[in-house]
Amino acid sequence: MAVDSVNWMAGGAQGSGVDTAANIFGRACGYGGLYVFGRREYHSNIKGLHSYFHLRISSREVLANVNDVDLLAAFDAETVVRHIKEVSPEGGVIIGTHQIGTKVLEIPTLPPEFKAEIAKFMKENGVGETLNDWLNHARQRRVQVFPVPYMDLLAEIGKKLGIAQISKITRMINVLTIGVSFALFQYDRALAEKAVRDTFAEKAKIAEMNVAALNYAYDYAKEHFDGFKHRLEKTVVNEERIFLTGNQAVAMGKVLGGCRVQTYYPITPAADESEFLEANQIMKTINGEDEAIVVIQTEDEIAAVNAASGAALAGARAATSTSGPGFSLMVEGLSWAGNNEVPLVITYYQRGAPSTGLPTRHGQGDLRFAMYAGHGEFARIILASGDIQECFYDAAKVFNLAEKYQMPVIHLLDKAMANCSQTYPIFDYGKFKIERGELLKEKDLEGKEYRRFRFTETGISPRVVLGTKNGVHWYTGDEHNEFGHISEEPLNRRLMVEKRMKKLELVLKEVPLEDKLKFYGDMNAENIVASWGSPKGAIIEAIGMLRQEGFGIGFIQVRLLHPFPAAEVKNALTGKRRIIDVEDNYTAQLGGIIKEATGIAPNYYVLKYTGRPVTTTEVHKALKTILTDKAREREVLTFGA
Amino acid sequence: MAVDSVNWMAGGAQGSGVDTAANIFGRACGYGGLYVFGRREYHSNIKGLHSYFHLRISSREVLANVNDVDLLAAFDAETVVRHIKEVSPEGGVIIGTHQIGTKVLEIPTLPPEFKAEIAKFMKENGVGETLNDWLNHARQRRVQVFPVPYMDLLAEIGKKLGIAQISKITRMINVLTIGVSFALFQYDRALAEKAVRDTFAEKAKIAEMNVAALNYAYDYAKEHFDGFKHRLEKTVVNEERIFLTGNQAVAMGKVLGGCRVQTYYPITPAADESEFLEANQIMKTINGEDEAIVVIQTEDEIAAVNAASGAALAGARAATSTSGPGFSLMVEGLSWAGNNEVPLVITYYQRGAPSTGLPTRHGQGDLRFAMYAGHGEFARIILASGDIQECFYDAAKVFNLAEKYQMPVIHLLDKAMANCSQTYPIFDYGKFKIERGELLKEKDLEGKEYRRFRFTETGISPRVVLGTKNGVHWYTGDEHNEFGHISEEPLNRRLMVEKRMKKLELVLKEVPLEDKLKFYGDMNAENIVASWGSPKGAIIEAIGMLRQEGFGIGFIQVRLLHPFPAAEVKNALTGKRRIIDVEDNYTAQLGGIIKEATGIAPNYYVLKYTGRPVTTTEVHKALKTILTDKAREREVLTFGA
Amino acid sequence: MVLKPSDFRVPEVYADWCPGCGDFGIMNALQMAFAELGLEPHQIVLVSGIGCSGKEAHNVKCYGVHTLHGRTLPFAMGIKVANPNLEVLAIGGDGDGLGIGAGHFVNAGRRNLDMTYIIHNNGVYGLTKGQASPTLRLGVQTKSLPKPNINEAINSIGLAIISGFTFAARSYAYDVRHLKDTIKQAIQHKGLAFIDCLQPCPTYNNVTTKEWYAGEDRKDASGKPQPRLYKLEETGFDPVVHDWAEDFQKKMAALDKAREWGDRIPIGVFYKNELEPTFQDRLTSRIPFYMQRPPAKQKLCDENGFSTVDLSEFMKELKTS
Amino acid sequence: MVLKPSDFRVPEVYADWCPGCGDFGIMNALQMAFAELGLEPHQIVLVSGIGCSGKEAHNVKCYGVHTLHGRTLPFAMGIKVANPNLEVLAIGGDGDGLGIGAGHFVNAGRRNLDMTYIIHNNGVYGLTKGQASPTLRLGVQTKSLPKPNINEAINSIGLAIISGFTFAARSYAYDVRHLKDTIKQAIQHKGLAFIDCLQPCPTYNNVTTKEWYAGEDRKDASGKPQPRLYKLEETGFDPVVHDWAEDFQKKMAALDKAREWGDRIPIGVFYKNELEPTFQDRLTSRIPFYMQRPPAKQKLCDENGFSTVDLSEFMKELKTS
Ligand SMILES: Cc1ncc(C[n+]2csc(CCOP(=O)(O)OP(=O)(O)O)c2C)c(N)n1
Ligand SMILES: Cc1ncc(C[n+]2csc(CCOP(=O)(O)OP(=O)(O)O)c2C)c(N)n1
Ligand code: SF4
Ligand code: SF4
Ligand SMILES: [Mg+2]
Ligand SMILES: [Mg+2]
Repeated sequence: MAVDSVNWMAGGAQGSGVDTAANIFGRACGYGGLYVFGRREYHSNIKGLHSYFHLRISSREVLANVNDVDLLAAFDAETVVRHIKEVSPEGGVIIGTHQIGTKVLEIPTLPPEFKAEIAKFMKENGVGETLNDWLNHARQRRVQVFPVPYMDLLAEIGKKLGIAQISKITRMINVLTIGVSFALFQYDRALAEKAVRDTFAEKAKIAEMNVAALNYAYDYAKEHFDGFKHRLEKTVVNEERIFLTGNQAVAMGKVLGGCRVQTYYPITPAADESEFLEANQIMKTINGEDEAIVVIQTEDEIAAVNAASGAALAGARAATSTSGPGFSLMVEGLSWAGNNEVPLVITYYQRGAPSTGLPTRHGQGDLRFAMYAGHGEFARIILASGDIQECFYDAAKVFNLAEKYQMPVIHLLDKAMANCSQTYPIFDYGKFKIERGELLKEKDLEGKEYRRFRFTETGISPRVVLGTKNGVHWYTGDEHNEFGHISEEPLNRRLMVEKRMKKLELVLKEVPLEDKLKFYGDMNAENIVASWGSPKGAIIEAIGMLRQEGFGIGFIQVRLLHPFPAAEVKNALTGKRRIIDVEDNYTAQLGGIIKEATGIAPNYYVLKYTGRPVTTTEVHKALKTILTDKAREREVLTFGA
Repeated sequence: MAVDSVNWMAGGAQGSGVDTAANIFGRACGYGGLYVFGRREYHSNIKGLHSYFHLRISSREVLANVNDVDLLAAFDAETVVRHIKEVSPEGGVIIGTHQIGTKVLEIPTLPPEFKAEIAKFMKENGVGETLNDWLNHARQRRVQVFPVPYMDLLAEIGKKLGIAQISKITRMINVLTIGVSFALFQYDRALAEKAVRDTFAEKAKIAEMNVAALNYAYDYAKEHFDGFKHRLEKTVVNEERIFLTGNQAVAMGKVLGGCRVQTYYPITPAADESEFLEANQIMKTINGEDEAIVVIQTEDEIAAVNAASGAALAGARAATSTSGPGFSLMVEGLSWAGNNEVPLVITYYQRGAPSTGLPTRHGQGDLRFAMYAGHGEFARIILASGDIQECFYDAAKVFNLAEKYQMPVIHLLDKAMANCSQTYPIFDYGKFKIERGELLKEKDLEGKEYRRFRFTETGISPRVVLGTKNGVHWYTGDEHNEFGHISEEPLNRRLMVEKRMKKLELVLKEVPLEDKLKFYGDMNAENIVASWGSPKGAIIEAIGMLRQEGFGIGFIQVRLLHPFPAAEVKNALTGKRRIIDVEDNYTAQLGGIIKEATGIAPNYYVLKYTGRPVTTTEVHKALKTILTDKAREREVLTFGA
Repeated sequence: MVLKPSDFRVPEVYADWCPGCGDFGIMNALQMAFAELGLEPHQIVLVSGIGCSGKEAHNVKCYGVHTLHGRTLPFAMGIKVANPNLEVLAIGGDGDGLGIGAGHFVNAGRRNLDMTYIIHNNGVYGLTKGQASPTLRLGVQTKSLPKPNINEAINSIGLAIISGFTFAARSYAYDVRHLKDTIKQAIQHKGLAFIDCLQPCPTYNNVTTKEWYAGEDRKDASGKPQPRLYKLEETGFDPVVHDWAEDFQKKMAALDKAREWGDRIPIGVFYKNELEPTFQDRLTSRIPFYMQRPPAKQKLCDENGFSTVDLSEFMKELKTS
Repeated sequence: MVLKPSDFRVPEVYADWCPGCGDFGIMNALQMAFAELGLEPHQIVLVSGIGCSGKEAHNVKCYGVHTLHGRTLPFAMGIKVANPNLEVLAIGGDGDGLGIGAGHFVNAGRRNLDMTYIIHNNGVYGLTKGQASPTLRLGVQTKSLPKPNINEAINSIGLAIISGFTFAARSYAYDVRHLKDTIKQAIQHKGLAFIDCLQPCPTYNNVTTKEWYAGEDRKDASGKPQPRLYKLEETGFDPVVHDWAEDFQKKMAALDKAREWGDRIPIGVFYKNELEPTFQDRLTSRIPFYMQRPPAKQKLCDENGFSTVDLSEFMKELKTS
């Protein structure tokens, strides 16, 4: 069921403080007992191009973004041009007075294809060339405009603080915006103050300057603006909550799961995870001992994946983390790891592709690549998380899977999860168990002949890590015999192929249902949605709304994508009237897999490939169109700037 | 329909002249108007490990190997141990007398897992430890043994030729074997002589020595051996024929197709093709002009694929050629080429995998990897040849496809085709047309604004090669606008994805049926085989045999594997009682694709993954078991040493 | 037609580097160099890698091929071999060229293709937010690093010379004139030319900044900054190998100069050798008509589209009857 | 327990190199070196690449990791970092290490991990049937090449030194004793050690053959061959950097020696520097207990399998209430 919420968006050039603003805003809401869902969008650029942060805030849990913006804090004219159409009637726009005269077609950062779009819009809607014309057009939809004379405000604040040079404090514009925003929302300013202080915790002077600015702006807004309808109200909570991104969740999950070597080569949106780990390299155990994770920035992803395999063979839980371009370079190493049954973990954040694609944008176009990456046939596991909490637990679980089944595991994520942030009750991870699978130690081996790839019933051969006494053995990328030596014998070959592949059957048998599939909504209804990965939140909310509207609909989230839980999925889909596949890609990859694995084809597809994640609003709309039989087979979603 | 044939096999250590022997033997047969099919098997080793060549000879066209060996020319004891069971009753074994006392379990090149196999065999069958015991066991099956005192013969030949040191002429043992073989087959010795002379055409003295040895052995055999039942008889032919490998066919096809830059990094079984091209770099046109292909050995496959893309952008038809490990390194470049609509050709020879796998052995395990290789979704074409003649024409055609549809084309082959050789009537390539697609020149561009990625009805934007006046444009791996500049605009993104992907629909519309599918046998029968690649020959022969035996059965060979001709395949499969998928892999990859694309699932699978190609004999047997309803759903083939 | 630097601008593209980024200087120098050499846009191909530096290709009006991370040299090789009449320049970041691309760097030296390679040496991975690049020195901690750098730096000039580049120079993004002249020399050099271009990254590299290069942290008595950079050409340094006999000594002199860092950093040409045959020379010795009819310029078919190639020589080899 | 070289044999594996291949010598030298150093099989990890040379790993009784073409160094790095107490040696072909693996070679130098890297320098790609490898000189035509080699050779010693290897030596596969001693020195060296091992390939390289190294083509008046190889250690050459101040000069001396080829070819240690901190040293400065509790030796969980890690510090950062 979708949730009442308030939506605040900050937008501006990269480097102009949008992220910090969103961070402070989100914290302040959190301190007031509110749930927040944040979506961050930015160009593949360091400074100057447009970026924005959309925060959805509610007293109840929020799982995804919606289309509406209730209050748009525009740091520049471009933000207005790109987002004004999202602002809801009765919503508001905060904009600097000095920007109102901007001629929109002269904004230098707009590319020709976007200028053509807006020129068309202006022509069709009779909107003039200045930002003011745009704002007036919005006013016709009852959007309120709150012009703020930032420069004047800064001058006054500077005076108060004894700073003459305004350029030194222009970066505080973002805090002014927050002040204005909270004033409009009539939110408790003490919470905002606390958020500012905590954000600048390590720089007391800057914190105080910003608090002063915040209050100045708050007062200014109270004084000058009224009539804004939206409110943010704090509530009292008596549970601990955290607000975190997918990147952070994965990093912590890895630590929990025992990952002690992480290799990486910088790439968006994976690198933040490795940097978080490196910055927090040393950790404590519950017994107060020190442990540490070694994070190695390698020369490329080829080195990253193979070094991780090496570390795994030596007995460390090891992982590497990347996105599409990096994963492409890893596939030869993946194939080696598959052949050698290495417990290797690859964290794979999908982003807009092909090739460099949309490096900082979202996509789910790499599922089938992950399934088949690497020449030849070998066993691998692909586990896809669907939300930030799953990111955390799955990031730990994948090491158990890798070691128990002795095969590479791809933890498949996406940019939306990596960079979105969400409020959760604090994770209760105390029950997490480390399962290292069949692992022999020196004393188990004494006086025995050890064969690394011994043929067994299940296909799993007890493992020994490099350096263990009495356990000398070999690895090779060539087909090998039980000792690990090269073998081209046809019989050995057949048995080795079968040994490796049949472990997949064991995985299917042993992995618990909730790690294969999750069910939401009404599983007895005649309509069912199938999806995977980050669309999950929007789908859960959308079917909640639909059910409130009287439609019967369920949702299966596929988590284990390989080996594919065909029986369970078939069971869930059998007899349904409408099977609706929702994915952020063009070719409906999960849909194809379902068709192949179960013989049942989805009859509707809701797809998006603009580089932006789906929202609750648009999923709800598309599903409703389908449920009312007004849809085409393929519904393509396009929302989002 | 299968063909009467005579089967000769030569086996021995790598480097001991097996290949040369087979070459001479094959030529001699060819000169006698006979058709030959040759299969070469060898270890990933330069000298010392076992290799063999199986030649199947007939007065009618032969398309594949069979299980039988009628005459085994064993250069060493290991050859007997590995192949004796293949020798047909009434067949023969030629072996050096000095090898007969060999203790088979002491042959140093046998790995423990193979020793275990033969020890079991010896125990179960009461066979003793020497080669002689093995030969006697074979004699019980009416196999004739022809022991040849090679050393004595060499000594006598040496005396005749005035060569004292026998070690200088031991490498002529292979020619002696041929002499003995042809004598046993009662074949025209003049043709054998000619084959020896032509083989050593550039070394007259060596040629004469070998002719002398050949005749000496021929005479020796006539004198000492009789009772051998198999005969080879020459016939008169009045057409030109060629005998060639897949590697050679592909190289020539590339030249025909206008390939003028070939990049490669050495890898089995692809490198022979590039070396053939480099050795024959300069060629003539029919107008007597010189042309040349530049072959670049790069530092790795990453450089190979990207240099080929670069050359293609500059206007040369360009290709690279590799097998699994190399292709794995190319996938990032493939994704770039897909995003930039580069007419890049990749010749992909599959071999035993995963990883280094069985570098010199066969496999068809890379189809789905080729389909999905590279992150993201982009258009590519995969064309799979099924025999050596198709290798030739397809190697030329793929350049037309690449340039017309402006997308990478993977020409998917396998080790069996690369290294097998077959007799064909000379290729009649005069009708081959070069189709460069929409290609603009300087004068087409004058005074116009050029956009490399202009949106068009079909998705194809007229192309301009680098360096053309008036046509300056850009490429980027990022998502781009029509000019080729980076664009993150959501609308542009959606249109570009659609532009690239919809070209696949055009491919499906325009590619002629025979490049999508070929039909053999009785397409109205209730039974149908589906396959792709090198199993083709064995399947055609096997269904020929079955139809003679009264079974109704047809065969579709899928050639265009991506985009998949779902409609045509569905049409062919609809209403069939038994749909039998035949592939040289474990996971029945084509079978899965068919299921996904058509909704029709094969009900039987005939699979092989020992690293050896299927034979007519075993395919026939498996199909017959299926047609008589005695088969399991998966029939796994295992023939071949 | 004489072109001006401004004719090489791309007005429809917003150059989205950070204010003060050295990449602007490199862009200007390229445009100036092309104009002064009298090149036309369609004669030039700028092959760039991935990184802030990779965007150069979109900001200069000539054929631009913005490739993959680390792969400029292979793409450039393919283009140049297919059409040796094009002026090909590869440009990319220090991470691009010396981290992920180091294997191509070393092996490019073995070929000596007649083209130019420019590295934007900013000590960081700019576009991924400031991780250490291979030119950052051990122990240095730029502002976005959680810990001081754990790897030694690559000596790029030394690596170029050892790898077989026949021209190795260094220049500075903020000395546009010097850089422009260096680029011109590199383009005119017969063989593979390397330019290590020092490029301040004001956003992430707070160590080797513009101010640092300018020596603003070490002013003389009169308060004048003591610039760290000096020009080799002004010291009488002669980088040219006139004779193979002096090659080693010239290389050693260059390596000696290449290790200068800190208070005095040389820019200019370190090494130049035109005696080594280029890859084009070598190809011509195999294919005499290579330069006249390179791969991109062959006809392939007659006016009806029929392939004109004659395979009878190949077929002869394979005939059995 | 004192082990003999024969304790490092692997009798169940047939060493399938061609008769007379230098790889046998390298195998023997490794076995001897391990025995003389008193190492036990389980303490050693031999990480090999793909090629004839790659098979070394199967022919020595110790942990053997036969990896991918060109990737020995990354695998070795992962192993060594996870468990620095293992004796890790990477070994591979010249194509493996200097062609496809050149990027790792250069970047390994930046880390100076305490391990050993041995290249089998045979001038060819042996296992793929004799194509030119990166150490084959320009214009040389070994027997399986259709045309003389079109690329210049890589100077592997020079490349190692420029890249930051702190030990660079050359030895010869047929001088097993010298090679064994060189391997011992490399293993004992504190830092990343490189050995360029000249390795005749009698099958494909008919140019730099055993006979050629032995100088059989140039006999003196008495008919005695004049060997081409000579030992640096016998010339009084001192490769050791005792003080950073002499580092450059020692490097230059090594580079000078490294260009000797043809009639006189030096073997022995060219350069050795133990002043540079190893990667392990550097990790220890970040993680004080790194050597005692490296990644492979941490406990992760209690006896019931529950993860013992405490995430409360991380959680604190993220708390909103
Ligand atoms: C294969 C691959 N790995 C990683 C990346 C991510 N990536 C984008 S830019 C960049 C670093 C750029 O650094 P540098 O080459 O120094 O260029 P700069 O931005 O400093 O100019 C990286 C690693 C990528 N695009 N492709
Ligand atoms: C990625 C990849 N490309 C190509 C190959 C094929 N290959 C196998 S061995 C080899 C060359 C080996 O040459 P070198 O490294 O010099 O070793 P040598 O055989 O001479 O000892 C190559 C290219 C491979 N295994 N993997
Ligand atoms: S991050 Fe550095 S290199 Fe990149 S644009 Fe900004 S200043 Fe330039
Ligand atoms: S080909 Fe050369 S390197 Fe390989 S085993 Fe034979 S002799 Fe040794
Ligand atoms: Mg950089
Ligand atoms: Mg080699």
